[in-house]
Amino acid sequence: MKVVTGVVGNDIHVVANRLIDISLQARGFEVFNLGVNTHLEEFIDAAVESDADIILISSLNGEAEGWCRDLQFLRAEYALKNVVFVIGGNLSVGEAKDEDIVPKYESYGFDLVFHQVDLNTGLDKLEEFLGKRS
Amino acid sequence: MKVVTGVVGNDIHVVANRLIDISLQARGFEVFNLGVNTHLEEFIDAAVESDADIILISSLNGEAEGWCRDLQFLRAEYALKNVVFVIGGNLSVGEAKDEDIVPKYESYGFDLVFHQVDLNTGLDKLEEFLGKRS
Amino acid sequence: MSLHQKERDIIVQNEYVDNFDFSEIEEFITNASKDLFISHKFKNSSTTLVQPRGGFPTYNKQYELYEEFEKADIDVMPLTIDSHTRLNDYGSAKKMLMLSEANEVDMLNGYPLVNHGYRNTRKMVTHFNRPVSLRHGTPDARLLIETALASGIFEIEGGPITYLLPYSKNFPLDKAFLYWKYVERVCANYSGLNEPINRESFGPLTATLVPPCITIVIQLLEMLLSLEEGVKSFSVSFAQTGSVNQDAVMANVIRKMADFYAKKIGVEDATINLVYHQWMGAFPRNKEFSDSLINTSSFIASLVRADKIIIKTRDEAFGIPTMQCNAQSVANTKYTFKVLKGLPPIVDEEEEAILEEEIHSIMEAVFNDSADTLWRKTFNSIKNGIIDVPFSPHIINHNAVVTIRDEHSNIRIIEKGNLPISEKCFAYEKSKVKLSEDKTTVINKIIEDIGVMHE
Amino acid sequence: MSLHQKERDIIVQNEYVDNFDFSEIEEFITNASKDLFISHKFKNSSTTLVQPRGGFPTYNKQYELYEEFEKADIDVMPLTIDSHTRLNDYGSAKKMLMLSEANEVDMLNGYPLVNHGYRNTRKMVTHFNRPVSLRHGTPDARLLIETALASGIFEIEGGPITYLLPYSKNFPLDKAFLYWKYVERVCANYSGLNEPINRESFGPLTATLVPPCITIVIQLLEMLLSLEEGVKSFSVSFAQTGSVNQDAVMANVIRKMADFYAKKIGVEDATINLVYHQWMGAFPRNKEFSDSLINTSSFIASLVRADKIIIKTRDEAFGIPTMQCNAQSVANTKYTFKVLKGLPPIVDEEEEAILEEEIHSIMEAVFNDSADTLWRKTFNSIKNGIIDVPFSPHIINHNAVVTIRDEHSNIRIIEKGNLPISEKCFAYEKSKVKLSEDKTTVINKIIEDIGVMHE
Ligand code: B12
Ligand code: B12
Repeated sequence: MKVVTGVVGNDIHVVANRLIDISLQARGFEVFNLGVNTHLEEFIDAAVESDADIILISSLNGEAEGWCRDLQFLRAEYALKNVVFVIGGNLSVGEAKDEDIVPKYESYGFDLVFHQVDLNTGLDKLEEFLGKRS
Repeated sequence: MKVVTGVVGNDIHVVANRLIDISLQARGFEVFNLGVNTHLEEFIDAAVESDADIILISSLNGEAEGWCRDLQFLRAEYALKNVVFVIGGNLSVGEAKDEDIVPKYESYGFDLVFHQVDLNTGLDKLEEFLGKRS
Repeated sequence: MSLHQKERDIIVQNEYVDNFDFSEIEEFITNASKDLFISHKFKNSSTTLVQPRGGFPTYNKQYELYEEFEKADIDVMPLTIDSHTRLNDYGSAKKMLMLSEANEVDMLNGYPLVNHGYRNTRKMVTHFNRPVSLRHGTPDARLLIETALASGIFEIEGGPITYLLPYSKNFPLDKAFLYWKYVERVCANYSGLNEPINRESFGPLTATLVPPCITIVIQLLEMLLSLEEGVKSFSVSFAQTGSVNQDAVMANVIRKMADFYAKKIGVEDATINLVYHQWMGAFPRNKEFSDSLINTSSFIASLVRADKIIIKTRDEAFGIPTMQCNAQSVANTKYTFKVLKGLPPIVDEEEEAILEEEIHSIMEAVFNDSADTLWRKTFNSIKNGIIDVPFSPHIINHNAVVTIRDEHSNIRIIEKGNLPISEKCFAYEKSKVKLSEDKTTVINKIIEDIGVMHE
Repeated sequence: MSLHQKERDIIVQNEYVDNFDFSEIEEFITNASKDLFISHKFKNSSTTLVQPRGGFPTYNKQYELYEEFEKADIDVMPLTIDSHTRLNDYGSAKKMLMLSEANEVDMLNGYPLVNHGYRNTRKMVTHFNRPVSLRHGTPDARLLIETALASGIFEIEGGPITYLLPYSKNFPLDKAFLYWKYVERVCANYSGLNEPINRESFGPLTATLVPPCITIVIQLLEMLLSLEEGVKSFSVSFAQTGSVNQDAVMANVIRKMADFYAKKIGVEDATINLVYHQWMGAFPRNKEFSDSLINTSSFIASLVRADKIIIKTRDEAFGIPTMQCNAQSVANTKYTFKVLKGLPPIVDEEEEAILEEEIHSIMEAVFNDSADTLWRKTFNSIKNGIIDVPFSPHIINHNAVVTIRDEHSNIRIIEKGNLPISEKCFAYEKSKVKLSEDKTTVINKIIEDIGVMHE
């Protein structure tokens, strides 16, 4: 399966991104890593171009909420019905609770939302989700 | 004015006691310092013998409550009507609030109760109290 | 009109900026209270100054933050800039500022200084009358710094390398050098009017397994580039490494080297300060433990006799800290400094000698580059990996140096890439770690080392 | 029947004690789990062991406390005894225990071990299966220690000097020596059955401005008195002085001296451990600051490479800490030890030389006393002020030594009373402080020094 990954917006926290790249590969995914400072449109472009199954977005610096509001429109525009949208990292400015964050991002159009969730736990859940779908 | 002072019960915390001795003398009191590990009866005996005006008790290690319950009986027995009874230091085992501690010790027969009050503040209040009485 | 003046005229004109009145600004700086100058405070204080991080989107919230800090008797106020402004995206910053003002939710991770403008910001800065330090991470900070200085902010953090390699993916490095040259010059010019403007380099870089020699070389180069332009007060810095001894070694060596290289380019009248950053890497998710970690950092700052410490909070792993939490961190650190007495000097001659040799080798390679100016030599050295920062997201970075921690948590170089360090030094570094040939073991060790402060 | 056996029979019989079954106790100790022995744990661990303080009146509350400690992965469980038991006032202890059980209010500041008895207490100790350390402060601890050892408590703190001079006003010192001689012998006897019983001296003394030479001399003498009776595992200890350097100096010197004097009396097969007490003097009344202070102490314990640390809590200034607060302190300290790496060795040759000379002078004076046994020599030395503990409440103490802090918070001797230290050493001590002739200035300085950790 093909995954497009990267860190959204003007966020340059790269450490998790490097680990995600390694971990996805170790789990057998084909990875297109756009790195940090990647705008939402670039994720969509790369997914279309590479015919990806999954878009896995990281956000650490608190910006995600600002950017991801536009996801619904983009998703509609590009008709990316079968692409799984995943986001994880630190999904708010300041401290926030899961109960508030998860529904919010689901309403933006994400299938899986991992706020402050450990990488391996998140990727296990992703594989579980993919398993159920197929 | 004559003050009998000391640390009540099996309590051996002497540091405050040394400072109290110095401070009372500096304020012009005549001091009979019984030191640490002084039982309630010894305070009373010393006050009777020296014809003291004030009994100033310290307690630091949390024992005071156990000892001072008997004060009322002793006070009645020896007819020490005019002696001012003062207690200060750390007046409970574990952390406790002023609102709970002060009325309790007043009911045991103390005129002035200083739970976790700085020495100088306490002695200022004592002098104020003595001023008002005379 | 000088080239500098022309450049200035272009910079300060864009749709997000009010008119700059430069003669009024000069007058303001000339007459500004000495208390606004950290260079003045460094001169007149013997303890380690305490500075937190902190920037909120709206003016009012920033003001409240400063009120909290004032109560905690802070030494240096921070002004942290949001990440849109850092990438000169004033449009997004404006949009998020408006959302923040409308909804009372913070939609920015810092204070968008350019959008607020210097006239407003100066009111706040002069009201509190303490030194303010500008923290950003901007490769092209020309407009930001003009706005900051006009606001009464007389310490400017950053530099062409330290604010680029950790903070950007694509921004052209050569442009960054030129833009920072502009910044140095503006700071140098204003330094003649009153107390000197202090420049500070950002030693933590990516805060992730950067070896001491690379950190110090970059500190020295940014210092030299700044002194060259006439800056008279400069702070070199580094972050807690994870090994107390390595911190002490770094502090001793960076002081010696700063002195040596400043003299080498003929500058003898500049003041060089040492700034220590509390742990800058990944924090534990237990707030009690974060408190312990922070206190441990403060202790080390005292041990190495830093002139200033930049502190973290117990909220670090979670998000931008609340004001109260941040002010509490200031108070705790000040308490620790107050009670920590009788600090022994720490000297490790062997480690210091190795580190000095590594630094001299790299510096020599930079100076030997054939380009004509120091900034071009430095540019070339970064491009060909003579300087190489682990975990930099920037495309120009060589990414060939690999480091891991030895059993005492010292950061050691196990792959030297193009670093021009001697065989002797490299052998020393490698001798400290039990090397495994197996790549996954090394990767797992690196992952573990990133989480070294986790519970 | 040996004299020892006769003494034992008398001790274990009083109205507050159940029947002792000594052959059952021997069997229990012989077969006891190694995990109950701290001497075993010392041998098999390389980090600083963490031990809090803690004693509650009732069995159930003590049990709950241990459960909390277990969750925090404590290394050594404490059993702190109440102050009535400490003065052998089992009657008052019993009364207060009953009140505590009836009202769910703690009417005792510790666990009245004698009243609970060894049969009950052993159940708890063996259930948790970690080393337990007995903390008391009792001059006549014979019954208490018999009860403790029978309960599975295999570390006994205290000694004839350290548990008398700070803890008592009138108790006869010569009796204390004899009662402790009994304790040493019981510990030595049981040490042959399984792992050795560990004895520990209480270095903090009054925790108030005690100069290093006096602390160390007393540590050495209690160690020698214990080794003389056949104890094979002994811990010397001291508390944070307020100066990091003085702590490091003390640690280095006490290690060297313990070795030297053990050899001097011909003992080469005993293990000597070093225990460090977090700040034992007056605490700040701000709990955040107390956390900082505690963490600072942990850092120093690591720096001086202590084998064990005894910790405080953020509630110290207020009263006996809650269990949760105490367990949190354990967890924080363990975290700090975990992340604190790369500790540099600290050596101050001049300070160490002066301190060693002072110690040798006092020890020599003790050994030169004309009495026949070491305990009588020591007794005489205390009586005539060759050993003199500032702020001791005990009537026998000479109270002529006066100390204050120098500008780095080192404790310095400014009046030496009868301390037999050389003119050279005394001149060194005095040279560190600007002496004032005026008595009230000195008193004010002492009051300030007592509150040195206050906010
Ligand atoms: C190191 C660091 C930096 C370095 C980054 C170097 C680099 N280029 O990478 C430097 C110093 C340069 C830096 C800069 C800034 N930083 Co920073 N930084 C950190 C820090 C201390 C550690 C981050 C890290 O590397 N962690 C290690 C990695 C392995 O862990 P991780 O990133 O948390 O990722 C884990 C999980 O989140 C998860 N995960 C991540 N993505 C995904 C995706 C999926 C699908 C799943 C399942 C899981 C997952 O997996 C990872 C492994 O478990 C954090 C605080 C912290 N966490 O302790 C702040 C932090 C992330 N930074 C922050 C901020 C705000 C900034 C700045 C804007 C400056 C500022 N205002 O303080 C600038 C950013 C500029 C920009 N343009 O973005 C904030 C974000 C605040 C918020 N969200 O509210 C934090 C939380 C600090 C704070 N409390 O204020 N930073
Ligand atoms: C030093 C010390 C010791 C030393 C004492 C040496 C000595 N002989 O003096 C040693 C180590 C030996 C010791 C032993 C013990 N201690 Co102790 N000790 C302390 C400590 C750390 C400082 C006390 C001190 O000297 N302070 C400096 C002086 C100047 O301040 P102060 O005593 O607080 O007095 C001030 C005020 O209270 C006031 N004041 C005092 N009396 C009066 C009277 C009046 C009228 C007024 C107005 C004011 C006033 O004036 C002083 C100056 O401002 C305190 C904790 C703390 N406060 O930080 C615990 C503390 C007092 N100890 C405590 C205990 C329980 C003990 C022990 C029972 C052991 C144990 N279970 O832990 C034994 C006591 C044995 C016994 N028989 O009493 C507890 C008491 C608990 C409680 N009340 O709930 C405390 C609070 C620690 C704790 N949190 O557990 N201790």
